[in-house]
Amino acid sequence: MKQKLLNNTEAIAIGFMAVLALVTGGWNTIVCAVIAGLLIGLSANQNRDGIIRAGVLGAIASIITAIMGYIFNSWVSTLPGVDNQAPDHLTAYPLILAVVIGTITSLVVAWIHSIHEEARRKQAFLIFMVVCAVIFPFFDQCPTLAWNGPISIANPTVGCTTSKALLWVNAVIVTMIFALQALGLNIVAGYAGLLDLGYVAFFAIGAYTMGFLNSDHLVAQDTFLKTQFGFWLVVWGSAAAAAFFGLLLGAPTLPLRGDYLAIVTLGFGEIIPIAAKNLAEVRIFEPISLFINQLFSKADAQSLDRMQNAEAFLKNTLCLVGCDPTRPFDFTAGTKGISPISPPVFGNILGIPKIYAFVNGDYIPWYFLALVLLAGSAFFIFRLRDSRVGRAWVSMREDELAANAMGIDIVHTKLLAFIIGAMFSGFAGAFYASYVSFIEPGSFAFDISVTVLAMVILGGTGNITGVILGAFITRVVDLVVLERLKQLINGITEKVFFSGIDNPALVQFVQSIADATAYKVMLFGLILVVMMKVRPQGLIPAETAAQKRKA
Amino acid sequence: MAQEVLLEAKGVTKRFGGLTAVNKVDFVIYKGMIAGLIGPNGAGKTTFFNNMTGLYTPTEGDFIFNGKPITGLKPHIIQDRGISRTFQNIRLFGQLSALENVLVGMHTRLNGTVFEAFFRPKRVIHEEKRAREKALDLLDFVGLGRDSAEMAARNLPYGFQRRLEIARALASDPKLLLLDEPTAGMNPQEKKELTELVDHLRKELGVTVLLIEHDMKVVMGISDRVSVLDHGEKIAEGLPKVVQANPKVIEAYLGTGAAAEGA
Amino acid sequence: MERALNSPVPLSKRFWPVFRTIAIVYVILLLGQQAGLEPGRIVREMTDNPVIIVQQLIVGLANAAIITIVALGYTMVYGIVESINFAHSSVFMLTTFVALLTMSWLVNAETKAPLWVAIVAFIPAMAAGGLINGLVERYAYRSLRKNAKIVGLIAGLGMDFVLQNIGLQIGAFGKLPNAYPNVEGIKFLKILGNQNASPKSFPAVNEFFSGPGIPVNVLEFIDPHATLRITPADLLVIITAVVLVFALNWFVKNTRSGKAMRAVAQNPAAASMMGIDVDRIINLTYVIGGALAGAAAVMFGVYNGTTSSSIGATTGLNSFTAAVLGGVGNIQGAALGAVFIGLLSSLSDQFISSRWTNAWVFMTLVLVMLIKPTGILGTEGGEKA
Amino acid sequence: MAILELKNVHTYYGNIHALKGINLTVEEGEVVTLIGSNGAGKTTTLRTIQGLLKPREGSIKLNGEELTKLPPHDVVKRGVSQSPEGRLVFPRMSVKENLEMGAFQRNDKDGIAADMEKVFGLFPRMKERINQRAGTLSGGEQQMLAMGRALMAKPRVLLLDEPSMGLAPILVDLIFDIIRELHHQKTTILLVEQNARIALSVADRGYVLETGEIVLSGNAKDLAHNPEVEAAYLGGKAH
Repeated sequence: MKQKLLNNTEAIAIGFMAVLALVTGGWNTIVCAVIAGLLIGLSANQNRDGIIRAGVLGAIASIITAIMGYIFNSWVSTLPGVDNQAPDHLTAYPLILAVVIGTITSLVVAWIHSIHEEARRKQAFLIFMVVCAVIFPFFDQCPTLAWNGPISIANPTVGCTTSKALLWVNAVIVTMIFALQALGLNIVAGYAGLLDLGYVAFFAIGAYTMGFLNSDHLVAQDTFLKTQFGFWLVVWGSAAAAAFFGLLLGAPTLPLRGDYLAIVTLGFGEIIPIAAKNLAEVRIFEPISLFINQLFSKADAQSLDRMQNAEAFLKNTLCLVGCDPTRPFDFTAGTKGISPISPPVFGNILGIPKIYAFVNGDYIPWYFLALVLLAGSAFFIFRLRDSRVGRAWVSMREDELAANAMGIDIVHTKLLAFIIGAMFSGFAGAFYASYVSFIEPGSFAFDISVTVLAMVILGGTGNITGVILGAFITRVVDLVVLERLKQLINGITEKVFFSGIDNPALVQFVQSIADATAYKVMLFGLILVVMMKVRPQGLIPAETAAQKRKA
Repeated sequence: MAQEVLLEAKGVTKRFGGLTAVNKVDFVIYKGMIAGLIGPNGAGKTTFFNNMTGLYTPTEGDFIFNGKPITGLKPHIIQDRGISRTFQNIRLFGQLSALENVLVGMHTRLNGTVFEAFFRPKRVIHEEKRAREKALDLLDFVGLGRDSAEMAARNLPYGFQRRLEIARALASDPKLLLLDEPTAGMNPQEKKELTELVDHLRKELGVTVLLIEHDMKVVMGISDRVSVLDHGEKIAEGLPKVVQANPKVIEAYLGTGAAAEGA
Repeated sequence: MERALNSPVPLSKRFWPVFRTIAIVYVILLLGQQAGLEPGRIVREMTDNPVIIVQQLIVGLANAAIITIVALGYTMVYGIVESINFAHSSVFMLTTFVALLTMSWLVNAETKAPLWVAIVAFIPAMAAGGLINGLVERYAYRSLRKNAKIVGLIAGLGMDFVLQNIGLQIGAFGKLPNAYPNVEGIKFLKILGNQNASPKSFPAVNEFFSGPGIPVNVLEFIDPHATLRITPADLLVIITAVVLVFALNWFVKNTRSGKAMRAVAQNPAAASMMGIDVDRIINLTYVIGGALAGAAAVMFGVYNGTTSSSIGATTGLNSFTAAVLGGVGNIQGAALGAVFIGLLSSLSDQFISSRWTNAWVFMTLVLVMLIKPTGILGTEGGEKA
Repeated sequence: MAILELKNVHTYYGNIHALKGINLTVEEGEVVTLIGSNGAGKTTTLRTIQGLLKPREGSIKLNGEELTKLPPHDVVKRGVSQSPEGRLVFPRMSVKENLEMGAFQRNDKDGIAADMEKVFGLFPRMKERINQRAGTLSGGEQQMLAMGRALMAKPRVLLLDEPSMGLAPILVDLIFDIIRELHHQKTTILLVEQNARIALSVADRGYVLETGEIVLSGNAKDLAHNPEVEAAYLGGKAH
């Protein structure tokens, strides 16, 4: 039997990672080599030959990656405008390490993949992934320091400014927040088959609940609640608030046909940022007294200007919220946003002394917190899928009428999926707010819904591993590749084509046309279209029982 | 044998716009019997089924099941009450495994909630375990065998899919099982085996069966009583042999012209 | 009967719905005032200056005209393939740029344009809209039609993003330097400004016979000084909409292709058996929908004076709401729904709160779906075989 | 030469092998019937002939011209039209418009008008209801409309799928009288019918289909008296 030199997964893995190494270089080369090795190992045949082949291929892939890393180090990083990873970008250490670690990874993964007993194989994978996840942030430290010795591991933030170092850790934390959302959307869209296009709304609701209850914003308000409630309490409040809005939106619209739901959720996603923008000056009056006053008050509309007029009308009205006209209740802080939002604190509650407080900008603890949350959520959803409720969702997606005839209450089951999905998004939003410490209406635009949907679709609707993978690919492309590509293209154009041309307007034009980050939305759009045409089930489709048996 | 009424249809009528699909049908099923419902294509048999199982609400008339009216209830409530069905054109959950399909059929008989799904208390673990065992038994019973349990439903061969649908319908321990053309598209051998299964299922599980069928041989072979629908109206009812000889039935089925020619 | 009168239970049950309605209305009034829903103030403002109402009604009708034409694209496509064309709003947005560039090219990037320029702009805008929508249907949707509906919806969404992104990047052409490359023809691109996302100005269409507009003294009986001005833009927009609605209605009713479209909408399988090329007819529907979006784009540009890459979403939501409100698949319904939405928007802008207008439209959409999911003129879709 | 000829046609629905090598011919001016139980593949055969389903194997020839690769509208243009199972009239179009849709592929205005008169001759009731919406017609009238609509294409082969379905006996007789009349006018018809006896009574020849295969074929009269056919499809009526 003639074997193809490379199968598709391997070719894509090598190609993608090579590009990634070319645009990121430095110590990122190691990460690229590891991911390439991982994918090669996973696609290997499950026998001895397979392992050997994976080792060889892994070595080749790592070498290619390292060469690309070298090109980055020696040429790309010298282009104007490209972020250099570290002053010693020409060092050979990361490149050598990349080859070694990449090869080892592919060997190890291929070996694990070849374990025949399914339970043990899964276990081994799990252990491998946990080890990778735990080691990972320590490899992504400020490169020189990390290599120069254990100092950096003991004190990871020394000398690392946020803009240049920790490119990956920061990206991965954000990715995990998005993956959390994607897992929630997977329940709604993947399991229950409901197209929710305003998923960002619940994210925003969660984030604003966190911002409102766990920052000085509430303290500054004229209420009796002059306190911060703390991350660990509010995070549940965020989930509950999101779930409540999910119920409010889902209850009337879920009984309707599917594509109407898409539009209603789309509209909802547009409304929430409007509300966030406009709820900075909240004043609520008792409606009946307000009505009477405004209609029959003696205030003369002609003589006073509109503003004064309004105040005159309100004089005898029973006021409920934000009564001081100079200081109405500020709910969302409008366009200026809420900041700073407090990070989580261990202890410091019920008489327990403060044990540990997270610091914004100190990424490692955040990384592990996000990791635990994501793993816990994945575990939860995994169990959910494998339960009576999960079966009901999937059966409903497969054939609504038959599911109904089998005793499944369609509206109730849909609503449940919608609410739990919303909860996850709210949860993610709360974490996000606390992590970035600053929220404003602009952070919850429509493109977040799109990105999350692209994650679910790309990775594989209805499959937890797939969705997480989708989240990683999408976010890495978004946060790392496009940004670097932009720098790269600008650098090249500036150095190669415009060195002799003195026309800033033309340069600016070409740069804005060639700005890779400006094509993000188009890229995700294309991902959606192409996936629908080529592989509607996603990169890793939901495992059907039949495939389990084949493996 | 004291005959206890399980289901009664009283003057059930269903109109779609100007078209009367089912017209004042009275119908009785006694406990433990296999009732056959036959009639030419488009005679309103499936519409009658759909009215009974809550997919449609009858324009007029009532269904009384186990002494209680079920007219106009939602399908999942009717299923919960004890009427379970299969579909004319197989409607399995294609991506789910055969086992999971049966487990979905058991939905109303299980109690796991979202929280229990996460914390998995002992009660739920037991419940799931028993449910799985029962589902495997059912798969065995309808002749799928435990080997097919993990196969995705859409990858099963056609005949197995029909049987899986029956297993799924049986999962909720229904009092009344409605089979909508279970032998459609089968060859004579498969038809024979399925007929045996239906007979078997009545004897072993004590389920009452209402069978829509096209193939006269199948219906006549196992039914205790046969009702004939034509043009939305019930034109005959009784023992298979009697019905078969009914001139009205011959006319509806074979056409007057043919009857003249045959004479 | 007697028992029913004596027992208190039915009584409270009878009042429960009334009580519930009152409670809901109260809560809406309580929370709604933040979004400008203050009935007392609204009534007072209306009675204080009734001229404004009439002015806003004209604004509303003009908006309704634009919404109608966009909604027709949604409704026709939905009628025939029973699926929302998510990319429609972006096609509309892109064609506003086509209209803008055509007009500024014809008047050489000046700020004023005679009426004929706007009329001429219909041709390229409609052609572009038809072309884009037709291509999107052919290459993004067609092969997916046999899949589950959600597949097509997601592909549509994807196309929407692609087109939106193109719209955004069109703005970059405004940055083209004047002197280099030294081509006179690109001068008109300056109209796109030097910010990708910022609004771009249309030349104002203000030459109308001999002045900026016709003063109409329809309100003399209320206020002798009140004068309404009907501008060329008002007339252009409303007349175009009426003409297009009637033309489309005639087309669908009487032409061979129009009948084929209806046949496909009612039963694609049967239509195919009659020798109708279903794919071609569906493509034609998209092309017509796109051309209508192009027409609406000219109307939008002339009327509002600006466009940007983000106008698709709002107009799209308004138009879709109008289509649903009137009954999806129904041409007259779309017009009726659009009049409702247009008036609601303009009155909300004036009397409720312009910042919350979109939210009120959205509320309307949810309400319509709750009360009459089939829309005002909609027919039951359930009986379709 | 046979006007319609199917050779070894295999059709699949996804993975289901619905037609397993159908061989069938229809001669000019002949009425051929295809009988068989539900799900045997009768409708699938008609849909395959019309190009609505693509066979994976085999050839379908009309007057020697290959139809297999053609899309349905081209098949109609070549002269194959169908009155489908369940009638599928356009419910929100008038009777007249429905008939016009039948002639969609034709451009000869005079010919269309003449054919419409012909259809009205066959189905006088259609003329009475010319402006009525098809959805409001009774079942029998809809069947007539569906047949009339198919005839408007001026077909060289007319496919009739279950014309008796759901109709009262008196209407069934009426419909089959019209089929006889069409036969008399030398219309070539391929008739699919589950009411085997009446179908065999109007046909010249017949094929018996069972789970996607032709198990019997021959002269209609012979088939009607074939004991196997009697047992399986004629209600097993004891003589």
